[in-house]
Amino acid sequence: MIAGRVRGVLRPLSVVSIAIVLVLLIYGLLGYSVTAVVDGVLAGSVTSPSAAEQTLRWTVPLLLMGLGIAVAFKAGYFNVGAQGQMYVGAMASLVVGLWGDGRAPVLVIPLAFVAAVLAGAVWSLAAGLLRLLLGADEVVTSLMLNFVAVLLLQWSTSGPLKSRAGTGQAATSESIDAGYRISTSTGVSVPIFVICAAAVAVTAILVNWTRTGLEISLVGRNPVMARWQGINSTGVGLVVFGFSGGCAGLAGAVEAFGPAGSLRAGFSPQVGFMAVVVALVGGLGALGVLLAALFFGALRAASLYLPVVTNLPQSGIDLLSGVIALLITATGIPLLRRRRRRRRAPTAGGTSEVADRPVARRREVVAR
Amino acid sequence: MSILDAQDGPAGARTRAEAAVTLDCEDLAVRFGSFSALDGVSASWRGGAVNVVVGQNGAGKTTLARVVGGLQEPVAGRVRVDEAELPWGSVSGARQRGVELVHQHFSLPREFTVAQALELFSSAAGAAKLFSRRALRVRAAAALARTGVEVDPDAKIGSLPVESVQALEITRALVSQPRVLILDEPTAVLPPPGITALFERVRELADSGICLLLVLHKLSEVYEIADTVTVLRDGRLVLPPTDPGEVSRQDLAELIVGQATPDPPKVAPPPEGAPVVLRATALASRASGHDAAIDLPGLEIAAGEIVGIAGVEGNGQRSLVEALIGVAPLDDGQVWLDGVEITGASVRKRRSLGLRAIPFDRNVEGVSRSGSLWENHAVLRRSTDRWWLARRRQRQRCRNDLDRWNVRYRSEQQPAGDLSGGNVQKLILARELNEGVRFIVAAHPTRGLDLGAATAVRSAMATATGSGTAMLLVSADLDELFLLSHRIVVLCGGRPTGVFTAPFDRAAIGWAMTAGEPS
Amino acid sequence: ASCGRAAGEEASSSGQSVALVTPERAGDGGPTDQMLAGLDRAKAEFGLKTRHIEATDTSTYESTLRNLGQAKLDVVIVAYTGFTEAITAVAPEFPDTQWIHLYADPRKAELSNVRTISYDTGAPGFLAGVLAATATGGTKVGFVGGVASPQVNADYHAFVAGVRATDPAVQVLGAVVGNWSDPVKGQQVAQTLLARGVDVVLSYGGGSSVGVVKAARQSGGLVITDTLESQDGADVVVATASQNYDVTVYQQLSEVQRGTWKAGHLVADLSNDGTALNKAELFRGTGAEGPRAKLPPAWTAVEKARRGIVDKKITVPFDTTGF
Amino acid sequence: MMDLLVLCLQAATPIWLAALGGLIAQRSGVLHLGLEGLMLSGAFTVVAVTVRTGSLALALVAAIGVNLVISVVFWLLISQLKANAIIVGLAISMTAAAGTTFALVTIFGSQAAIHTDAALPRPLDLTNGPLAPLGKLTVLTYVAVALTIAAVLILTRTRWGLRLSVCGVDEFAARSAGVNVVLTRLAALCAAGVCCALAGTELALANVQSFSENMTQGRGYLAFIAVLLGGVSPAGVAAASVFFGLADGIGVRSQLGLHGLVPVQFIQMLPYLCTIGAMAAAALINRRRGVSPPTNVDDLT
Ligand SMILES: Nc1ncnc2c1ncn2[C@@H]1O[C@H](COP(=O)(O)OP(=O)(O)OP(=O)(O)O)[C@@H](O)[C@H]1O
Ligand SMILES: Nc1ncnc2c1ncn2[C@@H]1O[C@H](COP(=O)(O)OP(=O)(O)OP(=O)(O)O)[C@@H](O)[C@H]1O
Ligand SMILES: [Mg+2]
Ligand SMILES: [Mg+2]
Repeated sequence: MIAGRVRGVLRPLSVVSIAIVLVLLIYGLLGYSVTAVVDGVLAGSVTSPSAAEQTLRWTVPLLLMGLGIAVAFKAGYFNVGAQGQMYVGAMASLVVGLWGDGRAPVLVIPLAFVAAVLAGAVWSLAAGLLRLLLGADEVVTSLMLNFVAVLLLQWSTSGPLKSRAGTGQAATSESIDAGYRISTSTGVSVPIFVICAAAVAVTAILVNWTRTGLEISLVGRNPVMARWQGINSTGVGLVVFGFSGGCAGLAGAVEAFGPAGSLRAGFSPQVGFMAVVVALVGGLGALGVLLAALFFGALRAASLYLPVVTNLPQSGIDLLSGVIALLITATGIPLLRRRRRRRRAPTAGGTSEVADRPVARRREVVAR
Repeated sequence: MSILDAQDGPAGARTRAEAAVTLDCEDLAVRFGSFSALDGVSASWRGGAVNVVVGQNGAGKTTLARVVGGLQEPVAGRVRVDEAELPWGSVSGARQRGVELVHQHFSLPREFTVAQALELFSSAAGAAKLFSRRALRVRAAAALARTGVEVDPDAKIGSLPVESVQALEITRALVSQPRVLILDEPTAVLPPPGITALFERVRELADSGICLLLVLHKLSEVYEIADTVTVLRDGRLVLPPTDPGEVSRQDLAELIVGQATPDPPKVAPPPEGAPVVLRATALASRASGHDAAIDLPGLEIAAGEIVGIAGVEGNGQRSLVEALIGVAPLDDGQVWLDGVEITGASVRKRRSLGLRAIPFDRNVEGVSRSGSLWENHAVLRRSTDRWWLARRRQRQRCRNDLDRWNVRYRSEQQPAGDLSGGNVQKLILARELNEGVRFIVAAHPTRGLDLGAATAVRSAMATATGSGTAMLLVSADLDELFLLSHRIVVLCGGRPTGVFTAPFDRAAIGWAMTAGEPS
Repeated sequence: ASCGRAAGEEASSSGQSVALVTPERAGDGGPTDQMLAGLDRAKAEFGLKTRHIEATDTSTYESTLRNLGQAKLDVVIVAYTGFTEAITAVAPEFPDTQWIHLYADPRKAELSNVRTISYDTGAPGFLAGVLAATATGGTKVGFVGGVASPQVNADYHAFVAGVRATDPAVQVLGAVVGNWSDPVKGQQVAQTLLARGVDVVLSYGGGSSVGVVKAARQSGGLVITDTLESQDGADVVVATASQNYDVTVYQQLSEVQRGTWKAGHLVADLSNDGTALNKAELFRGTGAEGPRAKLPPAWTAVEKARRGIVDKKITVPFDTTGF
Repeated sequence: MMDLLVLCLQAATPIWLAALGGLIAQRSGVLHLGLEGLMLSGAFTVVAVTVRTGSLALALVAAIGVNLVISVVFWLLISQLKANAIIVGLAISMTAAAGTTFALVTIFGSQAAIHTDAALPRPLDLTNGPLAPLGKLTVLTYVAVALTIAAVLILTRTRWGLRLSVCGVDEFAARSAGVNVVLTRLAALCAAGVCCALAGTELALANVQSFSENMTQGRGYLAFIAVLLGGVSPAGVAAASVFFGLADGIGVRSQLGLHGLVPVQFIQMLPYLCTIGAMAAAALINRRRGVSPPTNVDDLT
């Protein structure tokens, strides 16, 4: 048990180390300073308070979106629309925030967050309903809705919500009243922590400690059995799509009311995609997602800091994140297994040769 | 016409002794983690005979079959066919040397058509050669004709009834002219006439010199067909291949179970004046998959009563069960449970009123194979359950129930797919036959279960009805129906063609099962 | 490799440290490359330590600027109005750093360590309209934008105004690629325009402009771009309508060196060569027949319009609404 | 009209070629999200090698070689090291985007686009007549058509195809039939790598004859979507790819047509909304025919 835990920690650590060594080797061969890169990674993500602050700032959106994605994946729904759901959530909260116009923050802020969660959920349910009612593949529909949301944000920030400050050449929205902001531009504050802690707790409770959580995981694994057990799969599906969209919408509101204070066209373009990685690396569990989000948040902070202290081109830094993502889910099985063990080996431990998991999106039974 | 005539051609004339193949296993060992599924199994089976392998659920029969078939790599040991050693864990290697394995859980892809599936398993040369659709169909039709299976070559496997799939599995194994043929529990899903037909075929195959290995559970079947019988227990060989004439039924049963076999269950006499638990009028529902639509004038089951449904598979059993459970809608008719109308009620509502189900296919409708035991157990909501999930209590409850049912498991956290089929069935029973049960719909509850397990399951069902539960028992096993039922309704083409009360008349029931059909 | 300089080496050099932060990537020959050109010139001349940072994600602006402040850079140059909020938030935290904001709006409340420079971008677009409308051999000219942003909209409207002022009969077909760095799509968009009879195109497409140039080479047409000239487009690119960022960057850095730099606002326009419609030096003229013949009179018209704008006889509209 | 068709085919070809690769991979049971990265590495290699050597043939061989290496790494990671296929696919796309740009900087000294004179052959030379625009199509468009037909034949009319497909629908059946699932997936991934090399070649050399960083701009993901939209069948994949090409072509036209009436962003949304509509329609048709939707992530963790 304990050995398993230790291995659970050591494995990702060793994988990350391998990835870093691999990339450092490339840097070294090309003549970049390896020590500067290592220093930069640490200085940018952990070793100073401001670096830690940066890490947390980038953890928050990954965490909130990753939690929602994890729940959806657990139920067997490949909802990859978090990016778009975050955008519509952010827009909804911004509209409420601008409407607030001096009204009491205790009224406006909660209203804005509720609006964001609802907007995200609605955006997600658009794909969800098509899936649940018609069986339309939600990968396709949720991804397409991302593109639509990107354009909606682009339109609103250069149209109805556009900032009237200055000459207005940037596709930036009006700013939210400073009184409504829940953090400064550092993006780290007590309210944001409370929101994150609540999100982790709600997800953990939903998944582990409620019947709905049990139903979510069983519907995802075997929908036929779920039907025979009287589980309302459509209902569970609605909850799941709504929850994951709501989480992403919440992330959008935190961004708008927290570090950003206003919206810009195409902000955080990669975060939805990284959140999928975070959810999967986190093993679709609340705590796992928290750890994975912290890790990828730190990586993001580091990669923003590196160009300040090294001469590496941005692409060289992106290479590091790519290689880490490439290896992060590899389990430490030695590459060269002995195919033909000596006959009558006295000791054992063999499993079937092709014990690999099927990688296709298939349920354990095909729905009838 | 012999099935092998067409394939063997001139060689079909060879005598049994000449053609006889031998299969030798030496010191086979298979381990899953620290668990030994097979341990030092050595045995030698000769062709030309029907070799039967028996053993409790989880004894290692399937594992043995898989090792020989190349699907499972052993940690030690060797397998030889006619002195030629098989490579470890290579299905294609085993198939090249003439070993074919027919799984109990079918291996034909549901998404393929019959013709495509047969082509997939073909071992003829020219895998890259283009074929026309017609050639494919003609080839499949020829193979089907040889084995006397009547299905449309263009039908999807998934749309066929189990019997046909079973027959197809054997057809696809025979297409490549096997020298060793292993059938893992081929009788489990077959109705009695199907078993008779299968045994005829098996006998013919054995006569042609093939080395046949047959995994069976029912002793009556063993004595009916076996030339040799081999017994596995807990992964060890406890009886090397032996002429069944040399072992008494009693001894064989003890060898299998490791102790004296339990007594058959005592079913309480049919209740007098007990309240009606399930009442249905004029039931009509659409066909479910390949199963017939049902048209049932009425059905009443009283507390403590067991009503058996007999019939050849595909005659409305599934439609009836699905309609009662509520997973398929009714077209017409009304249903009451304990006086409460449940005609249009949801599955959940029905379950909360005490309706329980033992489904047809435990791996599909019964459990989530990747879900843990306790999750599979906790999924049934009890009256005391709230919206939250008391994990610790649920796990405790699961352990208690599993222990009470003598399920062989390591931990309640292991996935249900790790259990052997018999133990999965017990897990389902442990879940369903629990507090609040009023009416049980049991479909083939002992299918694939070993002697001891089957008896235990039957006893448990008898006990449950003894305390006032009503039961509808669907079974392909007439002996089981006779043993448990108070009344038997025979379904044919979705209509009741006879209602019988004990003592049952086997001939009359058999006649009713085929009534209304041309042949 | 040329880029393989270690951080350790740099620490030994004594010059000031300067960072340039741009939201667009380098390499498309566009504004970013111009700024880099100015930076490189200043670096060679004053022995600066320079760094270029691509902040392609708008949500990272603050983080990036804060990182630079914490790294105690002497001068930070950022480009475009998108950085306004970020600078407002970060610059006061790092008073020792001198911040230069290119392509910025004048600030209401000036910051003591920030200089903003705005460009009269409409003028080059207007002049491009004049050039296109005079040179066209038909009645249609085209505009290709990268993404439909307020900035692109403003450029479009200026271009249209230039065309209208020259020849009201000439029609403008405008489209956006939807992406700043998709040359393939840019080629397809331009091909559609050219197939509809357009023979002169103003391409404000960033990296996508590469595709516009290719389409013009394939189907015959002339292009005005906002990118640096390159051999590759030499036969079709007649002019570059741009802000002379290289000049600005170099001038600002030399002011910093001389100690004459001060906070405040500066306007770069046609009159001080901050913006211009430049004749393409490399233009070999193998593009469309009709327009090529009309180029000399077109340049005359452009010069006239330029003077008109400088003398404030012509006002270039500024309109950021969509097109 | 002919112009529009040719424009659509030109836009569709890179997606189409990559989608054929994705189709083969998905048939073998691997969800291939690395198409984007493989397309990009193919495009870069082809352009870089033609710039340095001037030989198109050599460049093509190099691009295919590079993609085969990446595909083998993909396979090693998911089948030998049991890494999650979706993450590895996404990571390959991320790594390729960073890697090609890094290589661009390292080899050519700057991030600027590199241009080449190498051009793909255009087999039809119809200088006049109504079909003249067809002359603009490169040989790879015809290759895409040929590969689609080949895929139809191989997948449905050879035992090879059946053995490949069974790996994706029923692994247990595959193993029972003696199919080496792991090696089949290797072969399928390699085929996908080759298809993506061709897709990258078309993208870079058909019209723009240059490589600029991240020039695929999501076309690889569209190819992945085309596989799903096309119901994992060659004809469906071809139709879906052409649909995306058409959406591109019509998008530009409607921008010009609806000029000033609707904000351009709403016009740009149309292809995406149409895709959603097409997916819903396909689902309805499948439901009529009794085909169930294939979705699950049970085995992801
Ligand atoms: N993949 C696996 N992982 C772990 N344990 C397994 C696995 N496969 C089988 N087992 C275990 O090995 C034992 C032998 O299984 P096997 O399927 O051979 O039994 P069997 O004799 O066929 O039983 P039955 O009569 O139920 O068919 C069982 O206890 C089973 O739980
Ligand atoms: N539907 C299925 N899909 C995939 N694998 C299966 C399926 N059913 C069984 N298996 C595999 O077969 C192994 C043995 O399980 P199986 O159900 O055959 O047990 P069994 O003991 O033979 O069942 P039964 O008692 O019904 O004969 C399991 O461990 C599992 O690996
Ligand atoms: Mg078994
Ligand atoms: Mg069994």
